[in-house]
Amino acid sequence: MSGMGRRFFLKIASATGAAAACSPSHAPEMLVPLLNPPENMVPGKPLFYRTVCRGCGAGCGVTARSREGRVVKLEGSPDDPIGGGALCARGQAELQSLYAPDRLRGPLVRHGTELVPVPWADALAQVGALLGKLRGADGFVHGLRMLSRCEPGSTGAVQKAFVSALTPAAKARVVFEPRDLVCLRAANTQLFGKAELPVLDLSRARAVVSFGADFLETWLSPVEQARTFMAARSGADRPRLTWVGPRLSMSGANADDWLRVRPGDELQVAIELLRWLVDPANRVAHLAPEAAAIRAALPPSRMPQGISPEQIAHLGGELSVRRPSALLGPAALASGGGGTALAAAVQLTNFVLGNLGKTVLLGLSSEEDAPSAEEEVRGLLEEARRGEVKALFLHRADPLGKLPASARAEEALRKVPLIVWFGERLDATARLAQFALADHHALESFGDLEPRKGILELQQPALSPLWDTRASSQVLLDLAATLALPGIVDKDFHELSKSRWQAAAKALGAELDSPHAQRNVQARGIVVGRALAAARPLRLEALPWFLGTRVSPGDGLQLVAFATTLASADPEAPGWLREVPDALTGVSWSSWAELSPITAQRLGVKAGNLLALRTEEGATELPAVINPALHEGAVAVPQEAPELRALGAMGRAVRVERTGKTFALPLTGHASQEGRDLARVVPRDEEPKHDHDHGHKHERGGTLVPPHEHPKHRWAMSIDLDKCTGCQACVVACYAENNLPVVGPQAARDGRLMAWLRIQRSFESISPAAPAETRIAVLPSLCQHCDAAPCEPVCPVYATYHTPEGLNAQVYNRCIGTRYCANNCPYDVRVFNWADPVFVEPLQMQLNPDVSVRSKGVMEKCTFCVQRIRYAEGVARGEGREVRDGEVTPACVQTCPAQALVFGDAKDPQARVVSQQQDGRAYRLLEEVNTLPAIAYLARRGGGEP
Amino acid sequence: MRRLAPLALFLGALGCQAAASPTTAEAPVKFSHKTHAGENQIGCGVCHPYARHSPNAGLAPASVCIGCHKFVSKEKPDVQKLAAEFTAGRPLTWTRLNRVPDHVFFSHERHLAIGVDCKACHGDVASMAMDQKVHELQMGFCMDCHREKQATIDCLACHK
Amino acid sequence: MSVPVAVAERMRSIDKSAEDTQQAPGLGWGALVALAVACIAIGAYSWSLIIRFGMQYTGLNRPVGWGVLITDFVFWVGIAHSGTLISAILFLFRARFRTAVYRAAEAMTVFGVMTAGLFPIIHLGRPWYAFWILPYPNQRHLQINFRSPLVWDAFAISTYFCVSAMFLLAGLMPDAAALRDGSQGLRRRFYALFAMGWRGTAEEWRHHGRAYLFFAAFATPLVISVHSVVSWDFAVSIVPGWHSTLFPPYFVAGAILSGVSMVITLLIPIRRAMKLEGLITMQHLDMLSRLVLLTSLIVTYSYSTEFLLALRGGASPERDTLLYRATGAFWPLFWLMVLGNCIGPLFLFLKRVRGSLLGLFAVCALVNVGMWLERFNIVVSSLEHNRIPFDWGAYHPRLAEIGITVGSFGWFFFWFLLFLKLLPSVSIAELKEEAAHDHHQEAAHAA
Amino acid sequence: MPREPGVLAVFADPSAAARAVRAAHAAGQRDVRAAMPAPFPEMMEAMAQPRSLIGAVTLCGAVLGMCLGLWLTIGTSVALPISVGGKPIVSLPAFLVIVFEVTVLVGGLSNFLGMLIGAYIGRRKRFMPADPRFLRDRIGVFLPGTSESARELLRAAGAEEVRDVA
Repeated sequence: MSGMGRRFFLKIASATGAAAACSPSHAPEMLVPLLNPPENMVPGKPLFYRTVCRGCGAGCGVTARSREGRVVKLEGSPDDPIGGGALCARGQAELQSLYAPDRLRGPLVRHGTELVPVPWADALAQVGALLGKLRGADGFVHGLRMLSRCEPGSTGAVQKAFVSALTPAAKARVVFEPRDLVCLRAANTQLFGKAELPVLDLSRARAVVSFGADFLETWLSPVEQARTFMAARSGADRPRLTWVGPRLSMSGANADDWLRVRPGDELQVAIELLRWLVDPANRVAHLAPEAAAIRAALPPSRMPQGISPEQIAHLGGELSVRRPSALLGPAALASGGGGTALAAAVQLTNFVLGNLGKTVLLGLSSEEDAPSAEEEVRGLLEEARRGEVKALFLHRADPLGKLPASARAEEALRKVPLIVWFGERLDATARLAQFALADHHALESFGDLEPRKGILELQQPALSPLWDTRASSQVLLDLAATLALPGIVDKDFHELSKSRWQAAAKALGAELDSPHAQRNVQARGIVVGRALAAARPLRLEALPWFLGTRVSPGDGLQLVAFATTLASADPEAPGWLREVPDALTGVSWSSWAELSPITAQRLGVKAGNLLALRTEEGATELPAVINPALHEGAVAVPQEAPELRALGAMGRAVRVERTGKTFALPLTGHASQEGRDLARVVPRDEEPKHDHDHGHKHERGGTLVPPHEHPKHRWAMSIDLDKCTGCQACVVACYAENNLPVVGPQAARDGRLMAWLRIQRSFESISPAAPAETRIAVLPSLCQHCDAAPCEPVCPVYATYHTPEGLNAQVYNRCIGTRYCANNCPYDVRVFNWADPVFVEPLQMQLNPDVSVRSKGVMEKCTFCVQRIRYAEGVARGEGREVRDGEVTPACVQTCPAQALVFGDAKDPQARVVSQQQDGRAYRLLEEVNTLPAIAYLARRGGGEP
Repeated sequence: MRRLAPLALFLGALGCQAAASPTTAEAPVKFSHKTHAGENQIGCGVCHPYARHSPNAGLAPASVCIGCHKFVSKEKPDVQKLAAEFTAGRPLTWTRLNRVPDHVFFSHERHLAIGVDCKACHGDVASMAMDQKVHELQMGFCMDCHREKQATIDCLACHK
Repeated sequence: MSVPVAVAERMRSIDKSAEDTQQAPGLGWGALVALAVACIAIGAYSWSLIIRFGMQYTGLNRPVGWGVLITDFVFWVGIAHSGTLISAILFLFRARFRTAVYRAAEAMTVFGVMTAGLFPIIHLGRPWYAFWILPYPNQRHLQINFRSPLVWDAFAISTYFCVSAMFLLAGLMPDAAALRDGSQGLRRRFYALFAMGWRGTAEEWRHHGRAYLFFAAFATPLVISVHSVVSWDFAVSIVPGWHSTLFPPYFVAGAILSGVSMVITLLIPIRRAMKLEGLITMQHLDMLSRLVLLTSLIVTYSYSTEFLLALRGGASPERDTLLYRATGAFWPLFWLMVLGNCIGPLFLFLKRVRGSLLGLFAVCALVNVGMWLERFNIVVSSLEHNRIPFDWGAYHPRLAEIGITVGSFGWFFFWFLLFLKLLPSVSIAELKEEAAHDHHQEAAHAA
Repeated sequence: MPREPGVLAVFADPSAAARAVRAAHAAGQRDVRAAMPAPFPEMMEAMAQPRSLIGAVTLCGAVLGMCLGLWLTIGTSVALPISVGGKPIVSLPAFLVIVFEVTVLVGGLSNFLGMLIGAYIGRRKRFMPADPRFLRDRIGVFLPGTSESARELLRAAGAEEVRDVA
């Protein structure tokens, strides 16, 4: 990447930025050839780089598609066993954080109250000098601390070396992961003596019980879990999913049963379930020998409110026969004794049922850089408050912004004389720092990562840095050099990380002798070795410790903090995640508080009313949203909501009052499908068997004119509603691939979101009598590419028509914007450009050069990613062969973690999509209007019987 | 229908299909295709390296020019200017002569692959001392050829 | 020699009253024109906003792609329907009450179409490409889609405009000639323009008579076709609440209803302001009001059929949509429409109401409101509740749309006011013919 | 227009004028010309003119329009065959709407032009002295060729005034 300087990108950016698709620019264009052409970069052709996603801890492998030196799209790396080629919504959105307009463009230093730009040399010199001053005679900086996010790789290693070289104090470096599953770690420590998280293999699970763990969307390693679980689900013996908790998350929406309990009662359910299982009277076979001991330690029985012994027995019976199973929990933000106890109960049940080592694997989570316990973080702040912390290094850690207000982080941090902060975008904490040192984005930096045992991921830059940033580890190495720190020899972080990953790779049995072999590893970006789950003995002495803890939830409303797939509520999240509405509630661009219909009625609250929430920790105001899938004892707030900090952790008692004010909530999507049976469910027993006519039934539906020919291909798709989790990864992928503009909250309120593909959620069988019966159906809705498309004949200028390959084409530059097509589309999938799109510099660098940027006044819609079809066809033509099945994948299909979407050529009898469309569950949307769509939906199956 | 070409052109212009672009380009240095492609028989691919395997033809990087002009006709003032700019690390800026609107996805690769001659669209550059635009690269121009050669006239072939 | 003079007397008095309408305009007229121009300015500014910043200045959204602008379009096309109907069909039926009123009605038609024709352009996302909807040879080898009802519209509306305009001009020729010879200077040249060299010779009358007959013969099916085509904009689609074979007759009746009511609402003040009571008599108005009553009954029938068809036979999107139309967000508008189009006209059964200018005016004004609302309800409520409940949405007009609507009224009345002052708003020649006829009747009686 | 000599009579009453015309015809004067503010039925009757040929013109126009419409719709659809909504390239039912409109349009135009041209030729070919009154309240009857009998005849019919036109 020698020839490519920052200017080079900006140049190309400005060229692309000028892309006003539908009206050619009249000014004569200038051509600026490169001085030296960068090798292997061909303008107009994509380059692919392998690296790793740092969006969350899961560490999915990523393929970054780059055009003219700018990354335009992220996709999962097929070689990666974790992501398995898929990527979640947040992974997709990493791209927008790379091009975030408010990213730091260079280092800043405090000047009075301001943070002002400063050259790197000066910044380093000043930090060095200040550290020098703080250094005692022993060469140590007593009271130097470091707070960093989890860095299981070279970065972490450098930080540790740096800190330990500067201070003798143990635990001087604290790993700050506010979203970490602390309870699960704590429970594992108690029961099995190791602070670790399990790795799940749900493909073998025949029953899954989740105690509020949003495992298909946000919990632990969601992409992997969605894939494995849905793989199992599509099998003959469909595993049952039971959801235990006060609120259906999107994972809960996929459950077959819902044990609807008061917040906090999950623990009680877990204990009663455990009791039932270990009770000899129920004769559960093949239990762990410790069962008797556990039974002895169990507290006296107390049925949780609203749960009958029969339900427990039913669930217990199911688990006793459906082996192996997997019990998951608790939710991410469940903290305190209750959470840990629940986690322990869950793990204990897994142990008793022998799930450990089969579906719930211990001993695989990376031992490197495990997140510190909550106490350590609070301890650090306490030290600071006492003024014992002299210098604090922060690496992508924002205690001020992420910890509850009760932690009084600000007060503590203000006491610290020297704060050096590393990160990309100024956060709350950075605003208190003396030095804010701009770090590379993950896609700009080298590094290595061991997300779990047996897997080594290489972090490799997919483009050269956009701004004047530096890798934080490099900065630390430079500082070490200036301070002549003992024991730190490396000068260059790239070299260091290289030697480290090569060593690690060798350990994993990778073959690295020749440069060629090395290049192969780098090209794959990942090394997978063998790692076996460890069998862990149960520490019986731990039983009384947690079975003793009793939590009795109060009777009033309780706070439930839940994780959302997207981040509508997070003001720091990239535009895509804020704009795409939360699948369950339909809210975008705002945080909110959910009430059950019953509670809302009791308080006389309507959606959009501003509520005053008060806990013993503090108070805040949030707009109300009515959620039929919520227990009346709960008030649910998304964990990304900044307002949550004031209220404190989960399980707090909340007082809710109306403020009388209303808030214009950007809320989209009607709650019910009004009995129109769009998202269908087939009860398991009635499930029709494979019949090969069914797929074509609709084509026999009478048409006046003979169906037209598709000479070569007829592109088609199938969507399995039994697999779709509603995670919206496809939606964000579509935004990224097709240059969809982010239009903001007002447009959302006006109903003018630009999404081509939407997850249509509907609450079913809502009755105040039986709220536990509430079910959620999701229906991915995109252009159906009909054979007899109603939108086509009404266009006066042929701007939309049926291509020979069966696509419903939209020619933007021919469209004059009558909007008749949109009116006449029975599926409402056509999107109109109400205004010219705005891509704030440098976001326009993300635009896909293969897709027109649409101007105001034209209609647009899903194209089945025709540009990707053309690309695949081009590749095939180049190799002188036909396009293979599965070679063409629209962005949505490519990124679907659950692999619910299948795309292919309906004229190829071997194609997967054909067999899918002929499945017994296949049906077309709105068959009565006889539009002969190219998309077949596979009805969701009712739960299997135990 | 085509007999009404003047009217068509007028309305075409109204429809702003004709981007008002220059018909001859003033170059930063006096570059002559006549000398290079004509007299010295340098193939197009030498200076337009990507044409055969990419949608974009690409334009000679200064390094390529220098590659020859290190030795060839160093005395010419324009060559010296070029060398100066190159050593100063300043790229030359050329005026674009042939362009299609941003909503047109033309691929040099595809057209060269089926043996379309560069002349067909760019005219006989080998005989041009001063570059000039030979064809208004408008949709009609493409359509004529596509119809003639029975190539696809599916809109999505060029518009995405 | 008393008898012949009397005939001449009558003719002269007709000329006289016609010329009186052409006297220098008063202050009131000037004020009205100024008001109209102001409205046009408002409309123009509103449109400029939409052109510059896109449709975001309207209240439209997903799923409601059409709103007030299309409502206005259909409304004005409807207004444009009375003229040719009164003129052509009544001419074929030899209905004598037509004579006094048809000129004003025809003018209304022409200006109505001129107004309606603007809206399909205004509501485009990219109005500067509106001409793409016309078939013209272009270097891009592109054609237009003759299957699209919008293309049918373009053809129907422009045809209707041309034919109505020619019909109006044909009728104007003799009258303009008559006024031409009575005036001097600029005015004379202006009339000469419309007279097209008319001299009143038997030769000319010979051709004129035939031509006029054929115009009537053409215009009659045209009137029916134009609003049928407009109705197909909706009926050809598959939107619940639009997709109905009932629409063409339903819309034509509605158009005539709105058109005739508009004629009455305009004639009542005009005959007062221009002292035409002698020519446009109560009997004329009475006839027109019967027409209103008739068409209103047809419209009422259509409404009920529409609902009955949707309501019988179980749950269906159509049913939901129509129920929503009657009970949903816009229920007051729906019932106001029923009041205006169905209940109000029933009062015309009473001779007292038909006889009183005030009553007549009130009923017809209410019909005008009702007919606008009818189109609004059809366009908006159907789109708000389309087939996918997830997308059920709401539409609220924004200032720009209202501004453009106001502008359209300004535009219409601007031309109409000019017409009143510059051209005879009654058919002089035909009135003379009648005068002679009446006179001989009376003479016969006398004898 | 070529002035012709003749006798011009001015009538105030259509029936009187009609009487004059009939009398002239009876007297073997086939070529009678008249001008009047409105087409008074008895007058037009008395004139007994041949029926206008406009009908034929208009019919031709209409037929031409129909062909034009068919050519336009079918021709363009075949020239750029684009498949929309699974409908055939030549979807006649839809095209008929256009065909009808174009038929009426061209028919109407030819009708209008036919009338103008007819009237123009009428004025050109058959001289009739101009007089503003003939457009307002008087009927003029003109007999080409001056003869005493003609004057007599007109006076007898009840003309207000009779004068020779040289």
